[in-house]
Amino acid sequence: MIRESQDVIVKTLARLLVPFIVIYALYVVMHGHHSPGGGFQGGVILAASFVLLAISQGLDKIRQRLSEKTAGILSSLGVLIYAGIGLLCLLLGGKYLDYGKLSKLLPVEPAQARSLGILGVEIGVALAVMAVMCLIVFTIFSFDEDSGGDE
Amino acid sequence: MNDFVLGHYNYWMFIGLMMIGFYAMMAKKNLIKKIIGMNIFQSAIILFYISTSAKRGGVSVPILEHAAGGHGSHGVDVAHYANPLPHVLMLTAIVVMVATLGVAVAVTLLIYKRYKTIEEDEILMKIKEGSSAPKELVDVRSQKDSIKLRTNIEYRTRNVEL
Amino acid sequence: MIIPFDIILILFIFICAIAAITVKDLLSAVMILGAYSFFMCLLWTQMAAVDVAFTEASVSASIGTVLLIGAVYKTKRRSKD
Amino acid sequence: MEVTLLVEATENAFRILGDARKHAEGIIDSALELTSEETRHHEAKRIQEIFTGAQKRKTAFQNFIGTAVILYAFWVLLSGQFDAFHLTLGAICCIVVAYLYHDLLFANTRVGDMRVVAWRFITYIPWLMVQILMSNLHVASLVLRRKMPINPQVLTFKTKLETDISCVALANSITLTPGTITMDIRDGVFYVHALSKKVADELQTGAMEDRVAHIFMEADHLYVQDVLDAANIYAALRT
Amino acid sequence: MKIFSLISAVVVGVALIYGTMDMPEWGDPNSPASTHVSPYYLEHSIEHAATPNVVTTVLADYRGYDTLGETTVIFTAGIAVVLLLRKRRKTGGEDDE
Repeated sequence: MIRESQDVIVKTLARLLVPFIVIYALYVVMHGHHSPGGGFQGGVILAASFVLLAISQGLDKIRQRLSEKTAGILSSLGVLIYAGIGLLCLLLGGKYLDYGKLSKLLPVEPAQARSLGILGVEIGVALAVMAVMCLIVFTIFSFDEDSGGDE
Repeated sequence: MNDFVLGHYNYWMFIGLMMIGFYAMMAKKNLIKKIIGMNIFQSAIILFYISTSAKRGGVSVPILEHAAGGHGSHGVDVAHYANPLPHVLMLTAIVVMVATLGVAVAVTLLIYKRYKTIEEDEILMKIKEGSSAPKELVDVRSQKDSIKLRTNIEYRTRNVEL
Repeated sequence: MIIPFDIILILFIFICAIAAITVKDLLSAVMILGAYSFFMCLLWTQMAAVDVAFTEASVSASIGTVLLIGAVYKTKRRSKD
Repeated sequence: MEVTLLVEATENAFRILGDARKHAEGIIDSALELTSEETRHHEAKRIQEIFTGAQKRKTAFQNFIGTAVILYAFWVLLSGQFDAFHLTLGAICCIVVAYLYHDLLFANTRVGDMRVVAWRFITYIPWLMVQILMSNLHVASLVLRRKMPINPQVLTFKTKLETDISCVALANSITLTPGTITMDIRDGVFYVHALSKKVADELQTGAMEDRVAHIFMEADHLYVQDVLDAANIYAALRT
Repeated sequence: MKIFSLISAVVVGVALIYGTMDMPEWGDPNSPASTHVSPYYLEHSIEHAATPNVVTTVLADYRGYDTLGETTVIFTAGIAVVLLLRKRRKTGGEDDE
């Protein structure tokens, strides 16, 4: 169980830094085409922002932002986005995960459609990784209190 | 000979790190030390794969220049970029590494909760004694047979803990 | 590529790996493992694998360290060997 | 410098005092017309609200807009690609993040002073640089001497700063300056480790603290408190 | 026990060193790993997917199945950790305590 930090410096600087960390993580996810990065890295940086908030504000406050139930839903939603894009390509007449066929839906040529498909897949991966990493960290850090509390 | 040693130095590195990790996984009694050894082992394997992708002589990262310049597949000089395939394989391997690390830590926490120690020899001793198990959990029939007792306790433990 | 830099990095990597498995304080061992991950990440940048280096820096050195710190925090800090 | 600051602050104070007096008179006059105790109590509350208006927190929507704008600037700085697709992506991301985290960036700030704070902070940085340079030279001269005449000590002082952010700015300024390190802040008391007598004395003069207070308008805040007290006394005298 | 571990680690290391005798040298541009499929990826990445970062293209497009399975592995790991560590609150009841 992580309690709220008593140190005013840690609290204030975490409060100021977290929105920028989140924006940086989203930048990493969205610009995976042009620079190093992608779903895995961005998702893990997002999870790290939640860990920083948990260190500074305590785990209970973080549960109001991202409860474990929401994290579970988000992780399965991420995998579902990935598989769903693949299935969409299947329905549009291509092979599974053949994003070129998305150009029937979107007003772009097939190469651009593949690029957009990659972006959607990366977002799904980022959601899944973020939720799973948060879930693992929160579960491990609240282990004793969770299971030993009412015995 | 000198050429051989210098030309293969990535393999020596990977073998050395792998031996360190392997030794830690086998010889160290502490479970967290074992997890650390596993981590080093995995990084060594990843290092091996990445080093096969490197090319001599000023290669660039596998991000193509003149990105927006249309369909210029002819302008790409393959020898000028590092091999992207091992990068992809190892990128996924790193994330799987952390996932396995999470599961390993979870199992370690369960073991600690059950036996109050993370030293392997003490755990084995406690399993042999059967002393740490609460009385009602130990099946009376298999008191004498320690192997049976052990499986039984583990089975019971799973029942209780999970 | 740059041989002296490579040699220094390899030296640090080996020192960190050996220290991580010999130190008896588990928290120190975990932190040394984080340092090991960062040196590894530098080495991979040296080998033009920026994506892998970025992944290692964000995944293994941050979340892995957090997970291991959680394990040490929930169990014992001292190790017998 | 100090004198001009003082004059400026005093002028501000007098202006605020005048405004406050006008408000107070109007409200109290209207309150006197309504004789019931209930309404008088209500009017007293309104006086309080007017005087504390300068310290009123920003609303959630203002926070949201401010956070989104700052984050979007950060996004453009990172991205460096100015086609419509990436800019739209950035806008969507910034709006989502600002919606989720609008309570983090602007906690404990007062209405309408962000620009002033930013400007004063920018002008504070060169001064801090000069301080850092000076104490760098001092510490270097200390440790390069053969006898190393250092005199480590821990000094504690109570700060007059009130908000978290100004405490953090002061603590980090102290830590950035070589020779002094903030070890802890507990209930407004700073525990600072100083390397020698000279840096400790410099810190004790409180110049840095005054400047940080000036940045975050803590001094103005004190004047508002004074005006509030004066108005209370005035109201008490009138009734 | 420690001696045994050390010996086996060294034996494995020697076996690996014997195995690396035939491996290509470090940074050989004509090694088998660099000549088989990766030139295709490098040459056609922009043409097929309009993405300069070849690693992203291979990760999410050419080898999308791989990444899908890998995301599933992470998801499974998360579920495994939660199932291992979280206590059941509603079901079970008495015989759990």
